[in-house]
Amino acid sequence: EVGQARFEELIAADSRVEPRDWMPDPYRKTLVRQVSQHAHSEIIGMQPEGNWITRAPSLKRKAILMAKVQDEAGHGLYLYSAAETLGTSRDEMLDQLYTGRAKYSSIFNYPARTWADVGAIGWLVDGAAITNQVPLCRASYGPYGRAMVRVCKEESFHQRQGWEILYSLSHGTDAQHRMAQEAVDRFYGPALQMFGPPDSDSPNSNQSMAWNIKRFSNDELRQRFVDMIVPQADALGLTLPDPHLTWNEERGHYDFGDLDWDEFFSVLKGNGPLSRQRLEHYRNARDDGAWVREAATAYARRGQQDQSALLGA
Amino acid sequence: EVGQARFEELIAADSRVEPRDWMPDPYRKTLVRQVSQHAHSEIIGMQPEGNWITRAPSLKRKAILMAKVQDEAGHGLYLYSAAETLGTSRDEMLDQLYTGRAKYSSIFNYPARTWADVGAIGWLVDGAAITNQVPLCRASYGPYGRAMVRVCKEESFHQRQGWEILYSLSHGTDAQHRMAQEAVDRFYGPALQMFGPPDSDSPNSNQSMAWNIKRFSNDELRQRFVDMIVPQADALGLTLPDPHLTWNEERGHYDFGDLDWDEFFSVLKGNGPLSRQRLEHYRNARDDGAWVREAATAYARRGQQDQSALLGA
Amino acid sequence: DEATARYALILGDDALILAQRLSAWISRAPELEEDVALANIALDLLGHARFLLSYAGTAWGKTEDDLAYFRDEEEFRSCRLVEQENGDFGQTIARQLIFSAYQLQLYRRLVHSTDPTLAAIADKALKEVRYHQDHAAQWTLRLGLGTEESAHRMQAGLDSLWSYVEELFIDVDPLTGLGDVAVLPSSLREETLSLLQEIIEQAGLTVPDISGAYGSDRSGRFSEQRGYILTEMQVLARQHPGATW
Amino acid sequence: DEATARYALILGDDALILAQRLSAWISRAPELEEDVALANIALDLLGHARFLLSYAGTAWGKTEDDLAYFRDEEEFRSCRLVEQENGDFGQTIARQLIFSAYQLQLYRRLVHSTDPTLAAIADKALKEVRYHQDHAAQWTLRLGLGTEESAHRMQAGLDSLWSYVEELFIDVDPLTGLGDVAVLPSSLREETLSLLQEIIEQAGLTVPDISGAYGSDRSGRFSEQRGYILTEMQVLARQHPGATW
Repeated sequence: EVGQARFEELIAADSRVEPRDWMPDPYRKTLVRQVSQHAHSEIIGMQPEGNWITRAPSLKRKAILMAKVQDEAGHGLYLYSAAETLGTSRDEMLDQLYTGRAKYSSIFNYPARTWADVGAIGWLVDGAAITNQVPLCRASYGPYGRAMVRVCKEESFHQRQGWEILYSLSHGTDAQHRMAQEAVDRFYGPALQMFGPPDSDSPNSNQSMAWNIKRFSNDELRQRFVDMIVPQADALGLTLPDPHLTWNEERGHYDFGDLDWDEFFSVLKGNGPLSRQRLEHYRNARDDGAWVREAATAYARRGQQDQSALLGA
Repeated sequence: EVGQARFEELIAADSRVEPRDWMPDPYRKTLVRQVSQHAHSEIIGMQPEGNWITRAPSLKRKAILMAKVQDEAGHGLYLYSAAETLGTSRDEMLDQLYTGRAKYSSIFNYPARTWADVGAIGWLVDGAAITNQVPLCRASYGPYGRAMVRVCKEESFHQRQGWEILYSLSHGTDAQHRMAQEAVDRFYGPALQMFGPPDSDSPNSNQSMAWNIKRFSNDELRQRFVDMIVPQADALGLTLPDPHLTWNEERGHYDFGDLDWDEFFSVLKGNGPLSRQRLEHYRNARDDGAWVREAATAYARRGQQDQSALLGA
Repeated sequence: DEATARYALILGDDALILAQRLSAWISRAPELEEDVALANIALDLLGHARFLLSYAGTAWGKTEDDLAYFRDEEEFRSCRLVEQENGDFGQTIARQLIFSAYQLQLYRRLVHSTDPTLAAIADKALKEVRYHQDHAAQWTLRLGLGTEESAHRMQAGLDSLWSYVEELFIDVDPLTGLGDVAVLPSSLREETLSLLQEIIEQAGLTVPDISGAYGSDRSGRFSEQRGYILTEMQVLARQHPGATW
Repeated sequence: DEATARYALILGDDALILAQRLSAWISRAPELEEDVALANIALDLLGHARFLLSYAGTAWGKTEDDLAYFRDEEEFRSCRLVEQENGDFGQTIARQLIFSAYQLQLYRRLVHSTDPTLAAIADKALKEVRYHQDHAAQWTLRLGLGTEESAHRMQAGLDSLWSYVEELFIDVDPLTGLGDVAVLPSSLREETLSLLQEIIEQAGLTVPDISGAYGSDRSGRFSEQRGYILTEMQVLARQHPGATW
């Protein structure tokens, strides 16, 4: 009762809830689900771009890309840590990913087929992610909000790099320009869908808003993103593949066309172009590494025994 | 006693010894060693050329190369069968290869680094093999001699194809010509060493000659090979990398320079450029396939049980 | 004509990419007999691909090698099933099982094509594909009924590839307008799936309940593997443009 | 001058190829911390390679990318050790152990090079290589003293690579004439091998008794892997000659 009151006070004051604080079970569950999904997305998200590290077309781009994918592993690490403060272990969360019980952002079930896709992922996918995440820096759960601050700082850097890749391509040879345009054509729709289904179709949002986890609705964030990328696309010299995209003077926003929600729900259900491949890649890595993790554990135990022996002596 | 006499009679008459015939133990052992080494060479010999199947520069060449490497597997199969008639199982021989107790031709421990190497292997390595093998078609042990007849027919085809690869390269672009010449430069010496050490240094040969297994000495065969390839190299428009190569009117043969026997013995001892890699490739394939072989065995046993059940009914 | 050529390209690309994948098994098979068998199948498929690409090329004045080595990734028309990695032997057999069942039904019908060249190619290919299908079915039985591990791996192979099955039966662009020149993929669906079901169940395995993966226009837009396959296949030919071999 | 450039190329190619190999681990490591660690090491090596190739390029008016993407196989100067496949984690750690021990001794001495650029590069690289060496040594201990399987795999990794150790210490062509600009590889042999021996024995493993593989002039004549590495690394850049990225 005291805990409940204190929790409600914190939320009402828009303060942070910390791991030691009492919190309602559904709040905890919602957070574990959201934070671990976010962590999983970082891990699976290493694959599409990782796919291009060995083939990056210049050493500078190779270094930048390698650092970016490494950052994603790092984000995964501190998001899992944040989720662990809620009482679920990293192994348990990884196991949910391994067995396909956990979700991650559907966008990573699309292939990075060309080098330009690396640019489009940086610009559009990381761009959408930031739009989503900046408000999360103020999420009511302290460890999550603080992790997001770190994540957002790096993501905006990544978005900039993606934009630069596309800029070089767009202003390069005809073949490069074409590659860039095709990548944008392919990623535009799925990137807009990263904010989730339309508000009319998104049942869990209200509770998350009430808890100060979510701050804006899916459609609000989507609009914000569209408003951001339209001038950026202009600056790139690339076209966004939506004939309905026009400035609406009255609303002070860009109008845009309907998205293919059938595709979205089909991919969400696990029928993305590479859904199985992404999970199998992860599973193979985890299986192949099992003996290494066992060895590390055995070695650590040995070290403890050696220490105990020393202390006992 | 009767067997011994009969065996000596057969040898004296230059007839065939067959599996049912009595034969002295050292004869049997020599043959098992020689035939299984030959079979192993076919198996390991699939690797250097196999390395180029996926990268062959035209579909026609790809098909020819694939067929050739397949032939090598086939040669392995019937050579192991010939050796099995001497009472050693294929599994036992493969196990000797797996554990590094068996030898195979050192030439396959050299890399096939360029496409031209595929040509040089065909022309020089298969050429040397044929020179070695044609007399073996008359080997006193029947199954071996008959296997060699089949092998030789296909090998001469392979040599021709290798020569054609080099011919196209030699008469192609400058880069292609250079590639061909470099391949010949690299394979000439090792190919001449395929006949084994100089006669003065080859202790086992005499007994094999007396048994009608071997018909010519290492140096005789080497000379025969050199005499064959000199005009072929001319026709290719390529140079053999030996400044001492000259026609000796008196001998009616080509003279040629000394070979690097230090290299030969070093490679023979297992220090070839790819000695470890070849064996590991084979071991990995065998390990990876263990579960398949077990399944096939279990399934076959099951089939037998089903049959017994039927017969019992 | 161009539409027929584009149809031949679809068939040829499938055969070429699968031949390329299978050829990587040579010297790595579980036993020597399988080195020979997989090489045989790869050679057959490569042979079909050469006929089909040569025929397609006549529409554009191109050779089989022009089409195989100098088309870019997005110009290929292979399905994703044949582009999938070899994986272990179970996965390769699963791919063979699915693809050869489809191809068997396809060529059985294509022998009646009103295009005499396609009919002749199908006729030649048919008895070879029959062998491929038999080879895959036999191994499916051996693995499915062999050991616990082999059954597990064979099932995993099927599960891993099943989301690429539906793509085989999509009536993509040039096909619908070709009439009796071509065989509509959708018309092969039922009999192919029932052949597969029969073998899979006979092997004590389960037909996966997995829907088709999104994206099925054979454009390569949805594949990450095609690029790697072509990079390796084309590297040498492209290093020496205009050369003959 | 040209000799110094050719020396820088040797050092740069080793770093570049190893970075390329290691980068393939990213998203495939045994645990997330290792994805980060291996990416870190790969990034360090790539950084060294970029300095070294840029410096080498000044002798010929070429950029780091000219040298990385537009040299052919036989123009690279990497040693075979770094070209070997990643294998399992044990083999990768074995390669890291050997190569970082060699590189540590190398850069420790190269900081005193009379060539100020090389000395500065070595100075920057040295503390990173110290970390690489420590990372490899720690894992060697963990694997060697972890489980029976891990000890077996770590030993197999060492055995598999040991025949490429001697090549590191051969005083190939440009080196012998460079005086105090370069560090003679042969002069690093003893201390590198004794450092390796110490760690390997501390990990309960055995220093392999395996001689050097024939061929050690860094020409690539004796490698089958270099071609595959470069094919993948260079494919995109070569598809768009003259493009900027």
